[in-house]
Amino acid sequence: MAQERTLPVFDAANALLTREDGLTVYEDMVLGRYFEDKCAEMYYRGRMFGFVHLYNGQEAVSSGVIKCLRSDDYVCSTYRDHVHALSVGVPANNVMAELFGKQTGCSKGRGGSMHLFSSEHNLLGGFAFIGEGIPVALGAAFQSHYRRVALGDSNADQVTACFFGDGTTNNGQFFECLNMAALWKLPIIFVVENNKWAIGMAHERASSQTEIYQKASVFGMAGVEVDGMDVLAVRDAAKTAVSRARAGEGPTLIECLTYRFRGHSLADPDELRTKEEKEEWLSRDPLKRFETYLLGQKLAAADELKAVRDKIQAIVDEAVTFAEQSPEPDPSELRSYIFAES
Amino acid sequence: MAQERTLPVFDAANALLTREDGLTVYEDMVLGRYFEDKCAEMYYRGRMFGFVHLYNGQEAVSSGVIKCLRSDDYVCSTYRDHVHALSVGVPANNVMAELFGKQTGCSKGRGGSMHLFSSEHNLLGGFAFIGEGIPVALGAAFQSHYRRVALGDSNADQVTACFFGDGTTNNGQFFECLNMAALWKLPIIFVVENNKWAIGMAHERASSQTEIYQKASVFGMAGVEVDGMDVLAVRDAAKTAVSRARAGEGPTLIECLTYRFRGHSLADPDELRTKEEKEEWLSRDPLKRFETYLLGQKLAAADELKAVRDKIQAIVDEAVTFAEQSPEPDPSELRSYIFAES
Amino acid sequence: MADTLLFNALREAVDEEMGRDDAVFVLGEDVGVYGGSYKVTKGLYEKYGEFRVLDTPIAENSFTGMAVGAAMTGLRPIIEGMNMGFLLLAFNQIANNAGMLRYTSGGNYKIPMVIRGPGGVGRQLGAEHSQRLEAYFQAVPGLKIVACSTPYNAKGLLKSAIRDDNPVLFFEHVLLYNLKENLPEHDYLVPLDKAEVVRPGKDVTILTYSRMRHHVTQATKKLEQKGFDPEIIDLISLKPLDFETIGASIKKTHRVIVVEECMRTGGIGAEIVASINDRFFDELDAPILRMSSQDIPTPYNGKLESLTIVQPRQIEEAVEKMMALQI
Amino acid sequence: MADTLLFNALREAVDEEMGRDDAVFVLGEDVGVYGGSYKVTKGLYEKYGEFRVLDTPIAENSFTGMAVGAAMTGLRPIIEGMNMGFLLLAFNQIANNAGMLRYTSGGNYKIPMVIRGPGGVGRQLGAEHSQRLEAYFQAVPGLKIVACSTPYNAKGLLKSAIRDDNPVLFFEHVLLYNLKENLPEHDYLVPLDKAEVVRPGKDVTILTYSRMRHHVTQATKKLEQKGFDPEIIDLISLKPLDFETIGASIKKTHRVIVVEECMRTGGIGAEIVASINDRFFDELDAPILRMSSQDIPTPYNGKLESLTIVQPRQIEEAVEKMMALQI
Ligand SMILES: Cc1ncc(C[n+]2csc(CCOP(=O)(O)OP(=O)(O)O)c2C)c(N)n1
Ligand SMILES: Cc1ncc(C[n+]2csc(CCOP(=O)(O)OP(=O)(O)O)c2C)c(N)n1
Ligand SMILES: [Mg+2]
Ligand SMILES: [Mg+2]
Repeated sequence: MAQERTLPVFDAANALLTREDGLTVYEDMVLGRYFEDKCAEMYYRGRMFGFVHLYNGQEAVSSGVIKCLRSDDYVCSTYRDHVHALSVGVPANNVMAELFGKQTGCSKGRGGSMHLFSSEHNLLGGFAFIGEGIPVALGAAFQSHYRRVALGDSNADQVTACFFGDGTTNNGQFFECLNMAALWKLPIIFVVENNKWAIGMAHERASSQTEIYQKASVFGMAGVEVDGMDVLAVRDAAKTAVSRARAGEGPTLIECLTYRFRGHSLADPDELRTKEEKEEWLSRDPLKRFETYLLGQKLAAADELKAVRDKIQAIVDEAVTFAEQSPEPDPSELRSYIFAES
Repeated sequence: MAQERTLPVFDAANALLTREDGLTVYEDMVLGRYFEDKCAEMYYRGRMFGFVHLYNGQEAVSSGVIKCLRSDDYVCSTYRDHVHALSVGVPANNVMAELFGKQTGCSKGRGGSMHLFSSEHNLLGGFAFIGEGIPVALGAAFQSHYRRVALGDSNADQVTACFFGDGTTNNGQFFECLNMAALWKLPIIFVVENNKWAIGMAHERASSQTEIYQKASVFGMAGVEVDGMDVLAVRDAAKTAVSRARAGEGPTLIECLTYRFRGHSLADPDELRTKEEKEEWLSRDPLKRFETYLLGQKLAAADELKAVRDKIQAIVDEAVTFAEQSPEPDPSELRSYIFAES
Repeated sequence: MADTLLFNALREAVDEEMGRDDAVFVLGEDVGVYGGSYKVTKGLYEKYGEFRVLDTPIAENSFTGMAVGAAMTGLRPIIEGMNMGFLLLAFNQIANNAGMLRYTSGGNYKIPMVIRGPGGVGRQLGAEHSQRLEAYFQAVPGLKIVACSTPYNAKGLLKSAIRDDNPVLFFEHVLLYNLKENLPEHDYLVPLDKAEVVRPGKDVTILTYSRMRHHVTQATKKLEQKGFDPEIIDLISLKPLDFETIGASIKKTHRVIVVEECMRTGGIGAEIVASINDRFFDELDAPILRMSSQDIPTPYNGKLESLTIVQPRQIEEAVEKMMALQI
Repeated sequence: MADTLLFNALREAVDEEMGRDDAVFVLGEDVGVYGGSYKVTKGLYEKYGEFRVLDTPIAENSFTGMAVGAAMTGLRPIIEGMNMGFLLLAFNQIANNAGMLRYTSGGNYKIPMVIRGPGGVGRQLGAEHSQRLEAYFQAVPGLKIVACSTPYNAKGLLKSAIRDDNPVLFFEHVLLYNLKENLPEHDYLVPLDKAEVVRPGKDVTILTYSRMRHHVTQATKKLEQKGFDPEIIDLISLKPLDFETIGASIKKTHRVIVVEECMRTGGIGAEIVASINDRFFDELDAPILRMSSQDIPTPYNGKLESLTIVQPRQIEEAVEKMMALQI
């Protein structure tokens, strides 16, 4: 196990979190966690197939960033996309139905776990190939910029948040897009979820310089590192980045130091990460930490939080029922959606 | 015209150039210059075809780097490859014959201007697509490292020099390879010939941060900038980089600030670069500068230098004769060289 | 009215469509200030500004993906591949995202984009600059693939491609930019999915596209003098193929020659022959003759280069031979 | 002797060749410490060390180009594509440099390298992880393309590919890794360019490869009971095709069915049909039947997914129908 990086400390006193926002964020994090736990259960029960990558442990990143976006902002994800989809507002029903391959799924059962889409929620997609979502996200940001600058639409101030992992930052598309984003001052936030591993490849064995946020500097871009297990720290960094982007001041790279509590995918034996390392990170569970914060700050009472958890559990259970009862795609529609009809 | 970067000043007193080395370098630079001038003439006379990219103005880079390599080191080039091939020792006859498409060409007339190869001289090739030579060069460097480290061959200390332009540094392969080179400490030197333009694209319109040598820093790699119009400065930086690589201490990125005295290729109308800019750079002609140095240091007398120029002129003229008199490839050998016979 | 050069016909198409719809924009290397390597975007940067005619860094995969993202969110990008071969670097974005994303998203997004530029074997440009990517891309689902061949169809097809709501790979040929033709003054479109009957005839159906159309018409001049009457069809749409036009012709001539510039293995011709076999086998009086480029990276040497591609003389002989066989 | 699983047969091939020649090395994502996503390199990192079993960053284009450079300078790299689809990102290096560089260099360099990994449609892996890249790469000159289908041929072919002095694209199938077979104890090679006659027969020639071989043999069990006698040929070499074996069979059966997992348009089947048309048209008593996957990005839903690929039942019916036609 490599020497852990010192996590930057965020002073929670700076958070200025309202009770309402606190509960929104909490609910979102619980939803992410419970949804994924349910997926694991369903996968092992043979209800869902293919490669399924869970997000447990990283909830502070999705909730911290996406819950400070506007509903007309854009979000772009990877194969580890369930929780981003939920944070963005895709109903749990439709995400679960997608994982069950049903017609009611957000991708009509055609996409599956690694390909969640919702144009209604400006979810640009889950992208199954490493790095390929980054240029697509850049395109959404370019589009906002184009409307604002080339077409003079002052309402076009949407921001795009693009999520990806540490391993992805060794891929050329990452650098190509940092350059273009900075060059044209596009309204985009690159959110690196540095969970220390790319499947079985430890970050320090793959990157000659492991501090990813620093890479922004050589593109003249703002880069920050945050404790990715602290939703308030993530949220604070995201807010700064969002206002910068919204104001037309350009992109930001946010490196969130985080950890996944499960294997790479549900098919991964997860034999390489040490018990020590796992325990160390488990002890920083972002959900527990945020719970403690809410209670400590008296932003919510224990029974209120329990009520949230119960509500979410019901939503997740209902999602399974919904998914199970939903129809399969009609075989006669096998060829739908290949081309758009003009 | 963008603000010119301040050229780093190299103190020629540090050069410690012997008379012999001085003459070798001078001869190489003259060869590069005269050869290219002859190519322009031949192209306009319809003796060579396709895209032909000349190197005039950048000679200090090729001669400065390659003339301090060993004959068993490797060199990798781009479509602007004639002069690298000459510096590496491919006879002018065979380079010119290649440009004439003859069987005696270094690529047997199959490659042409953008595809010069010579396994005998460890010239890994001219590569016509942007960036694609960088990974190939990395592979040659990996090979040396592999023989030394994995196979324990202590003689395997060859260094690879990889040349490419400023525009190429916005391509993903550049970054991917910097990372791998630094990660594995490969014996490679990345030589960026920053001539300020990528065809009609000014460097500052393509790169959000124009100081290319700085990009090395975020890979934990040494990066230096040098006056690419001063062969002694280039040579000095190259020597340091070569010894570092040879000693197993890893790669270096050298950014040479230089300029091409002609259009991008012989088909380029070259209408975008200002007269002012061209004149400023023409006044720094690396060949004239080095001539002045040699004379000033009394390393060579004027008539000696003239003798070199005459000799080279004869070599270049002879190359044309050789190329013209050489046979075309035999049509019956159209299908040779597709596959190697084991 | 003066004749229009093919590259200008393309420029007019882009200009007219940009004027008509401000979601249309161009991106690529040197499309702006430089005006495009083959002048297809000349003057448009000055007219539409730096964002609607966007000079990109040399990062094909990423700017192609960027175009996909822009198309998903409502713009209508036109990518210029300075040479189509360079888009090998963008294969992933073209195949996975331009081609497949609409399906994979269950119809959530459409991707109206055009990827255009010069392909084909030029004059001694060497192997890497002489590629025929239509062969490499033809198996990718979700893409439309079109090849233009005259100023008239170039303009009308490009306008249709820009208006289409799907990704269209639009192939020009590096040696055809200076063809001239008198174009209509009025706005016109040419449908993307219709083959063009270049010359009606009854003896043999010659299926071809892009520059080879001109090799075929050249050969036909000689053949006419000898009394042959071939039907020449320019496929225009390489994917999907227009089997209505192709079938009607085969039912008339019962003989087929395919002339393509692709390499033989896995070329467009392979699919044509296989499809005709699927659909019109019983109509054939002779095996289809497939005339393709050789399976060789294009050599620089001019003589070798010309040996790799089909020459008019060979087409002439092939028709004569096929007709002799049958009489 | 115990049966060997296909992935272990591949591992043995790699291990034996690494032991035989220290220029052979493996590179790719998670091939080392992790042992490979499908365990093909399990234990080799421990045995040969970090440079001979090299874990790479996720940079397909660059590590493929790196392998080309290493091959040019005397090593013999084996690239593992964790999933062959990921090599779309390396298309440029595979096509321009692995495929064409030897020719373009006029024979200066040879490029002995193997690019191997799982392709094909698995179980609900979604469109991007269900690709059949053999179709996309078949038109690239200078590449050899091979598909294995049993533990025996997997091992023997991989060893031959490693020893070959040319770039070989070596396709495994994601659903065949657990096939079992009793392998010879001695060292053996299987030639890269020879098709395998899986079952001799006289009624109809079925040309297939990779996983579809097993769909065909499954269908054949039923067909045998009904008294049919098909000849099954596993192509093994997808480029070049082994026309000797194919031709001999056609001259016997005069009927051909192609069963492939590629999408129809531009698939391997297209080239097979076109080539048979070129060479053996007069031997055919019926049009060749081309059975391919549908031209659709592979849907996640299991039922839709299975509708996109050819099922044994369809092969059975096709043979019956073809035989009925002819009697
Ligand atoms: C182009 C491509 N190459 C390889 C893969 C296989 N792959 C899937 S996830 C993964 C690791 C990614 O690690 P990271 O970026 O750190 O994200 P994480 O999974 O840790 O969230 C790899 C190599 C892929 N999907 N696409
Ligand atoms: C992949 C690819 N994209 C685009 C091109 C076209 N092209 C050739 S040279 C060039 C500019 C390169 O500029 P730079 O790297 O600065 O090198 P220079 O020509 O100035 O030496 C471009 C865009 C190419 N050859 N390959
Ligand atoms: Mg990770
Ligand atoms: Mg330049």
